[in-house]
This record gives sequence, C-alpha cells and structure tokens, in this order.
Amino acid sequence: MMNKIKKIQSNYPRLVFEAANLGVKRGGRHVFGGISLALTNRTLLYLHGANGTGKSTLLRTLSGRLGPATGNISLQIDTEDAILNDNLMVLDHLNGLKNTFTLLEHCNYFVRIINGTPPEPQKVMHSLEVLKLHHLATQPIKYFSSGQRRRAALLKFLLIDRPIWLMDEPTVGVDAENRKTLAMMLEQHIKKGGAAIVATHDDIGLKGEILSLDHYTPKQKDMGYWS
Amino acid sequence: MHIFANPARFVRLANKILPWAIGVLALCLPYGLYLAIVASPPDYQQGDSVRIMYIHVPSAWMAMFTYMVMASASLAAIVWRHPLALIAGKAAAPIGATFTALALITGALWGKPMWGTYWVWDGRLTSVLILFFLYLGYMAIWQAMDDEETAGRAASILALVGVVNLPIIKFSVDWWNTLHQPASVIRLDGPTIHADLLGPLLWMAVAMKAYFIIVFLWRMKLEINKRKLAVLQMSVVNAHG
Amino acid sequence: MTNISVSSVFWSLIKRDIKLAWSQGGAAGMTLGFFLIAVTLFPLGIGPEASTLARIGPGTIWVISLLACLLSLDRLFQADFEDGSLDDLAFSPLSLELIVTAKAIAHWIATILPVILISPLLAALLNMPNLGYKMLILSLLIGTPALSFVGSIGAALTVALRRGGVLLTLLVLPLYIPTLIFGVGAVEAAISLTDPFPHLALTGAVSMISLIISPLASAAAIRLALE
Amino acid sequence: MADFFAMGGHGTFIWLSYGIVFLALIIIAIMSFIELRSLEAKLNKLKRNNKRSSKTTDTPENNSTGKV
Repeated sequence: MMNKIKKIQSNYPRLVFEAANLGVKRGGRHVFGGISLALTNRTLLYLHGANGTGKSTLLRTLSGRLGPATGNISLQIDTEDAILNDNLMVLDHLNGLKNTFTLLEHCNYFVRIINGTPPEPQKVMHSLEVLKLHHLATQPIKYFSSGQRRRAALLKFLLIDRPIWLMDEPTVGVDAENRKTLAMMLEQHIKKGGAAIVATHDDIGLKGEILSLDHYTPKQKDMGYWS
Repeated sequence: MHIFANPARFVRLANKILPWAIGVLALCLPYGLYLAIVASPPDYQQGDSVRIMYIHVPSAWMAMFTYMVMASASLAAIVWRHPLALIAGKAAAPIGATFTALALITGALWGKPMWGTYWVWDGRLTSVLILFFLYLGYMAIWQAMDDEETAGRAASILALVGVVNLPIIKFSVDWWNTLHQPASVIRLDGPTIHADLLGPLLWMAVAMKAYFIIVFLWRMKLEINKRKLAVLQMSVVNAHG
Repeated sequence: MTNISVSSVFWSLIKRDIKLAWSQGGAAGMTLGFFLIAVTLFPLGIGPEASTLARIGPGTIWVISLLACLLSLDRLFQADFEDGSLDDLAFSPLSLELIVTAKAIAHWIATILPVILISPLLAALLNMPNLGYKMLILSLLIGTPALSFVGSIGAALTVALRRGGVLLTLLVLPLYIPTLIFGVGAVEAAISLTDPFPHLALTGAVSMISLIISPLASAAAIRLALE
Repeated sequence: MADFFAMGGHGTFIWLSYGIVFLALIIIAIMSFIELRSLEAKLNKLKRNNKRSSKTTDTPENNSTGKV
C-alpha cells in the first residue's frame, strides 16, 4: 500500500552536473578512461558493468573523494558554479550508523552536523514514517536487523535535501518491501527535480538512462607512468 | 621538476652521474682515511680517540642531510604529486637510518674512552637517537600499507611533520640537557675545531656524500624497476582477462 | 545554502564525539583505568621508598598520561571510518581541517581531562611534594592538548590499517618529546622552588604550534584514506 | 707498527668504530646493488616473454611494451 506522503512543495533549482573524459587510476592501475556524462534535473542514470569495471570507483570520483587522473567534473546550480560537497549525498555498502545511538539521536546529530541546522521534528518523523522506522525511533541501533539498518542508512537522503543522489548497489541484501520503498523514494526525488546515479545490477522498477562501463576499460597499451 | 618527467630520462641521468660519484669516492675516501688515521696528530686531551670523530661527525651530518633530502622529496611529492619524488623518500630512508645508527654507535664508542661510559645523555646524541626513531616511523609506514601510492603519500606527510618538529625536538633536548647537565668533562666537538682536525673531517664528509649519491641512485633505479615490474605483471594478469 | 553557523556544527560534532567516547565501546573509561594501574606499577617496580618515589613522581605521571593518550587515539578516526560515518562527516559544511580539530578537542575533553583530574590522586600515591600538585595540573592542562592534536596525525595516517595501533605509537612518540620535557620541567621547577614560568611558556608554545600544524596534516591524511 | 694499532691505548675503540661503519655501509651498498641487478634481470625476462607471447598470438606488429 502506498503510505500517505504529504505533497512535497520545495523543488530543486536548475542543476547541470557534468563530467568530461573522466579517467581514474587506482592502486597504480588504470580503472577506466574517457567517461563523459551530463546530468540535469529529473534524470536518473543507471551504471551497469561487470564487477571490477570501476562502478564504485566512478561514484567515488563523482562524489569528489577521489581526484580523477584525467578529465574534470563540474556542477552548476542556477547557472553558477556550486560546491559539489554541499549538493550531493552518497550511499555505499557501509550504513554510517553508530550502534550506541538511538535512531532519533542518530538523526539529530546527522542533521546538525551534515546540514548545519537543528532538525525539524516533523521532517524527521516524516522521514521515519516513509521508511517505516517510526516505531524504532527510540531504540538503540545495535538491536536493529540488517534490513532495518539498510533502511536507516537511506534516512540520510530524506533528512536533508540534496539535489544529487549517488547510490552504490542500494538493493544488495534488501527484501522486496524495502526495494519498493527505495523505488518510491527515488521517484519522489526525480519528480522534485533531483538527479540520481545508481550503480546496480538488478531492476529497481524505474526507467532511466543506462551507462555501461564495460566498453570504457583502459586500452591495453596505455599502462600509465611506469610503463 | 619536469626534467625528471619520465623514469627513463631519470635513469639515463643517473647512469651519467654514477661513474663520476664513484670516481669522487675512490679519490676522497682513501685520502680522507689516510689523513684521519695516519697524518693528523692525536688530540692533546683525548689522545688518539679523537680519530673516531672523523667518522662520527660526518655520519651525523649525513643523517641530518638525508632527512632533509627525504623532507624535500616529500614536499615535491605532495605539492606536485610527482611519482619520482614519492620513491626518492623511500630510496633515501634506509641510507639515512644507517647513517643515524652509525652516528650513535660511533658516538657511544667514542664516549667510552672519553667519559668512561658508552651512553651519555648528551643533548646531541639524544636528538640523533630521536632522529633514528623518526626514520623508523617513516620506513614503517611504507611497510604498513599495501597500496604503494597511498603509502608514499602518507609517509610524505609524516616526513613533513617530522621536519617541522625536528628543530623543536633538537631545542627541547638541548634545553633538557643543560637543565640536567652532568659534569660532562669535554664537550663533543671542543670549543673550536682545531685547524688540522678540520682537514680529515671535510674529506671524510665529501667521501660519505659521494657514497650517499651512489647508493641513493642505485636504490632509485631499483624502485623504478620494481614499479615497472609491477605494471608488467599487472598487464600480463589483465591480458588473460 | 543559508548561512549555517559553523560553530554550532563544530560544537555538535564535539558533543557527539564526547558522547561516543563515554558510551559503550568508547575508549575514555578504559584509558582512565589504564592510567590508574600503570602508575601504581611504578612503586611496585622501583620500590616503596618515599624519597625515590618523590624524585620520579612528576616524570612518571607525565609519561603515563602520555601513554594513556596514545592508547585511546587509534580509534579516533577508525571507529567512524569502519562504519561509514567518516564518509558522511566529510559532507558536512565544515572543512576537513575543522572536523579533525573538533575530533581532537573532543578526544582531549573526553579522554585526557579525566586523566588530568585524577592525576593529583596518583601524585599522592607517588609521594609527590605538595608544592608540585598545582603545577602538575597546570602543566598537564597546557601540555596535553598538543598530545591530542599531534596524536590525531598518527591516528589519521593509520586509519585504514587493521593493526595500526602499534604503528601509531612509533610515529607519534618522538613528536611527544618536547611536550614531555617542558611539562615535567615545569613541575620539577615548582618543586625545587625555581621559577616554573619559562617551562610553562615553552609547553604552551609547543601546544600552539601543534594546534596549527596538526589539523593540516591530519586532514591531508584523512583525504588519503577517503580516496 | 704495534703502537700504530695500539693507538695510545684506545686502539680497540677506534678500529671497532671504523670497522662497524665500513661494514654497515658496504652491506647496504651491496644489498641495494644485488637487488637492483636481480630486478633488472626479472624485468628483462618478463619483457622477453611478453614479446615472445605477443608475437605468437597477435599480428607481429611491434607493440609498445617492446621498447621502453
């Protein structure tokens, strides 16, 4: 059943997120070369490709953590340059949860530190309801099941509004129920004018562009500095 | 920095320098030894044991000099992200650590005849001992991390932090030494270095610098080959898909 | 982005870390226990004879508090790195330099302050002359921030290593020597009725320098680990 | 000659320190040199295999790993 979601008023401003001719070297090895992509509002991009073709590395580069060897990444919001680090949120295999905190404490600290503003209670409650965690609000996280932990990890996308979502295989170890919630969250985000890049193998039930990393593996000859 | 842009050019340059360095070593070392052991007069106070100074002081100088080489290589590695600068630190560290250990050993062997004990908590000896720990920490980081690139950059950060702290450590140890000053009879290098003591000291110092250049360049070529080998092995592995 | 008060984010990060340090699995309680036991070992080793204990009192207290600080440092960043929180923290409006500063301050308040508060108790155990108590606390208060800050560099460098604890000790102990020498010097000066002020001034100077250098080095090392 | 070695009674310390210094320096130099030579040998062997295997598999055009 689709639980009731209040009409979300605020839409995201116009954004252009571009990466030109990205090439990354990791551990002395060229992972991929020459990838270009451009993302604007209301776009969902799937990353396909066999394991080891660098899906996670590409996401890490796009999130600004890993400097690309070649090419560059740029983000414009309302046509002027914006700081990448303030406008995107990343989900990877780790959940970012502290066992000793209760769920509410986790949300409280998360919003204060990452968003810089004190949390609005009704927004927190709304996010918990969307992810069906509201009955666990005051429970310490160390008693959560892995499914509940995975849903709690998705909280970070609802607690603060960031236009660009990067997700690295969000459906791994997730049951059908959570998969539907994830699809609904992504749909809401895209409808609000956000953008998302999801690296995944299986189908989430949302249509989007597909970028396959298989044909970006580095050419055999160019083995970098020491060749 | 771009003159060493690629490893092949660096290796060619190293091969040009090596024969000259070996030549300088072959000239200075025997002459330096001759001066140190045979020609120079024994000291009026310490007698012949002053001859240990002719290798103790140059080793301590080389220990400091090598750390400076490592620190500047680390700075280049962090500022320009230059792969050769990264491995320059790794190539120089073992040589520097050896010189530091030798400075400590010869210091102790010199202390025995002069002060009657092997180890004296003299300000200089203590700071050389701490410098030895800084070398150990630097080399330990290279070993501890599996990815060469991150290990190099982490070690460079440590070397820079170390070089900033070195004067502070040196000052605090000397200050500490004067605070607890045991009645040390003779200061290590005496009020002023007597003129004819200076001769052998400088020749030995030049010989040790030439030695450093030789082994440093060997170790640089060795590290370059190690990376080339790694890349080739990786390509063989990738080729099989 | 509305102008977020960086200081409120800074303080909430410190509060979060203090709460974590004192919660289950935090290092603060253990460090205090270590400090108590380690100092009591000295009379057992060196003998109960009062005059020798009085002679080694200040030095022992300083060395053991230094080791206690080291003991609690290797989990400073590693705990967050392993569960993914460090990645999220890096999305905060605070620059990485401010984040490592906040964590070092939180470590100092949560772990070192209790050690300082009970150090007079242990000084009594070591039969320290009464003249030295006030100066012991003062020198510890001025000197130990340098231990937390320089230690944070070692913690950041070894964050990605499984058994980084021993390496951390090797990296950081040589850098602790100035603080140790000047700190103990201040206490011994107070005991021997000479003017302790120059020693305190030098201890403070070392702390100031490490306050400036350490965040830069730690942030660089964390960026390396987040790659 | 004997007093030359006696060095005014400090002989043992002087010769010991000179001995240790040169022993250590020679060991470091030789170890580095040997490792350098062995790596060069390994490198050449691997390159020869690469060239031989790449000649037999694909067209004998000169691939870049040949010349370094």
